[in-house]
Amino acid sequence: MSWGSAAEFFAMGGRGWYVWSSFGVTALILVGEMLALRARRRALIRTLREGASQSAIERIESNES
Amino acid sequence: MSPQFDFPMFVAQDLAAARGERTLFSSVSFALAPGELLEVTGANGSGKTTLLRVLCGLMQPMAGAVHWRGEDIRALREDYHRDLAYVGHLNGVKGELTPLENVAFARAMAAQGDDAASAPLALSTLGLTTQQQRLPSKVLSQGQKRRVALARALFGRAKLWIFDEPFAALDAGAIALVAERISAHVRGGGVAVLSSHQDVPFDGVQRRQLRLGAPASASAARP
Amino acid sequence: MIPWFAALAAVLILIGLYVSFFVAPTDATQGEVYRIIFIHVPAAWMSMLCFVLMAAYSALGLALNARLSYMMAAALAPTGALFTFICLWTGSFWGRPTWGTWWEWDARMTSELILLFLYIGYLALRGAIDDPRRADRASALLALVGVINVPIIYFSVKWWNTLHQGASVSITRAPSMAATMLLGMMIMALAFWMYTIAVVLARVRCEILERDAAARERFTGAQA
Amino acid sequence: MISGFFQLIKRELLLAVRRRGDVLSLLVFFVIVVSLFPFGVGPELETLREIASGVVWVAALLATMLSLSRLFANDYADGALEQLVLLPMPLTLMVLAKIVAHWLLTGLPLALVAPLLGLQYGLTGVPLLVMSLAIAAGSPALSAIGAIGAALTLGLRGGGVLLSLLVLPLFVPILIFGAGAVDAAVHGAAFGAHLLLLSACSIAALVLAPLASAAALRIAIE
Repeated sequence: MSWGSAAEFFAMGGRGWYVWSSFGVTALILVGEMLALRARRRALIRTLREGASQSAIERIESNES
Repeated sequence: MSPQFDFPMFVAQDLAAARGERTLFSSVSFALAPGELLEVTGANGSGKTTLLRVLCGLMQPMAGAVHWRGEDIRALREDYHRDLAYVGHLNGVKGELTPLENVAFARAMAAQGDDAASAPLALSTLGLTTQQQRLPSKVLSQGQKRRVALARALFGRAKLWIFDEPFAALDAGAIALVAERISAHVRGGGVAVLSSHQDVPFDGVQRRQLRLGAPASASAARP
Repeated sequence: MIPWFAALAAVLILIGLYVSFFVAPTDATQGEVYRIIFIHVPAAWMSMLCFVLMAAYSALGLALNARLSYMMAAALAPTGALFTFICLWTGSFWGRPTWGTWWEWDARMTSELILLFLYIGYLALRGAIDDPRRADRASALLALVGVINVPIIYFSVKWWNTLHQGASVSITRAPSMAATMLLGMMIMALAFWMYTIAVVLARVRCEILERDAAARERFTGAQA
Repeated sequence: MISGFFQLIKRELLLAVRRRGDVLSLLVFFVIVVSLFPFGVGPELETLREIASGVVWVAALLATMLSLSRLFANDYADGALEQLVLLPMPLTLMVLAKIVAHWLLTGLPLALVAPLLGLQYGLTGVPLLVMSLAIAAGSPALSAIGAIGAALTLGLRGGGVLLSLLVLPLFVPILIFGAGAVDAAVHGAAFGAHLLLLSACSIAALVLAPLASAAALRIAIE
């Protein structure tokens, strides 16, 4: 299946808008979920660092790798 | 089955419970033979109510087990309930029903259907006039509702009584009455566990204390 | 371990996209727009799989009273809900050019919608309970009740659908399944699966940290 | 054991008699909701006859839903629920008794009132009977599945909305078969299968739901 040109690829037989918005939304949701999780983890580490002694942080980061 | 007197009827083995993430008590143990009464004391929030709810199976302990006549209450379940009478903080009295109906219903459900007639007797001994016994319970005072709740338990045939602050909201007369009923029950070979803040005398009864809230593990000291 | 799954998911998604756009032929009737199927169907599979896994971990949790399996069930729920949403979104976007309607009351799509409600119910129940122990066990029970009802709902909707509209072409019974199309969907499904594992494990780790922090806060609070 | 089952149902009915307003308000809600639709859809009997089964059934669903919180909430508040759990009878049996009592106070009255509303929608004769039969056959399942939701959301903030969120998706099969039965009757088609399916759902629900509901109660009163 070869596409004539890049424009044709994006036009997607005139239905490009539907195809790309579907793929776009999916990508948005998947990446969004990953980022939200990472942010949540970073915030947790910060609260832990303030509340707890330094040793607890090393313990968490050590079992990270 | 005649109760053998030396055989410990009611045993708790290193019970532990928590509220949310906070441990309330841990390794609480005691063994009660027939004719013994255990008083659970401790400051507010030390877990007295939680312990009593664990003892009657309303709540799962985090660790440890409770045995009635040598068997874990989780296995016994309905059989255990047949021998148990529990009065908690909440009276369990339906406001729309009259005291008579409340006690009669409880009596019928506890498979002691025969003495539904004794409901008026139970209520009157606890100081509720016949006229009061016919009013919808919601019009009664807190103390009177407490008596209705106690009337349900004090005159049944249950061998094990677990009361959570039975004397709360009761006047001096009622307290003496209830204390007397409990002492008679224990003297008659029953077992009782109760928590209370007032130091109420139980004549002729071997009383044991369990202090909760002490940082180290609490164990039942013989008086 | 999580980075491994995340990397694997990324690689598989790339391969899947390549297959779906460059290997799969143009469809005779629907032209190019049918390519949405390469995310619509895997998302539907994943939404089902997550719910079943959630119920399995819930059953495990209730049986063994194991905190970790409750957490796994809790971690699966948001991802499953998102996949259901993706499936619904892509389904309606595919329906618009092909059938002219944004929402087609087709048996599969309707039961997917109800599955979304079940997910939302699960998340709402878990959110409404503060005590972690009760939250775990109550939501586990709901997941079990839900998983028993999903097949019943699916068959009753299918029965209702054929009753009112006759056997209309079902949206996911796409045109003749060329081998490459099936391959594309399989790869994407695998990719989504790897992605789910990575996200779920990461969320469980967060959950552990959170409960750890809450306990420590109370502990340090008590000491200060 | 069985006498306890009927004792509990007797008490529930006695309570309901003392609180007469509950059943009445349920029926009034049902009638009002069904009577609202013509204002939205227009009074032509043709269209009303078409949507009658769906409207009546959705209204019955919502009415049952609203009365579900009454199942355990009062007992939970005044401590009667604890006593219920500590009875020498299996909790599952007691929950079944509560569900049957709840059905007698919601499902049955709705089934009796429904034909009157059918008249309002231009239905006559057999469809009315089928409507009442369908609601009578399907509503036990509503009460049973609803009991699980009520037990799960006991004592939670936002209980009402949360309860509907949990329970309505599970009501969908009952709604489909129930409305299907009445719809078939309206169009003169065979409605026997629908009624059988409905009663099958109800029987299954009455057997399985008390188990889940009892477990949920044990979790809730902790």
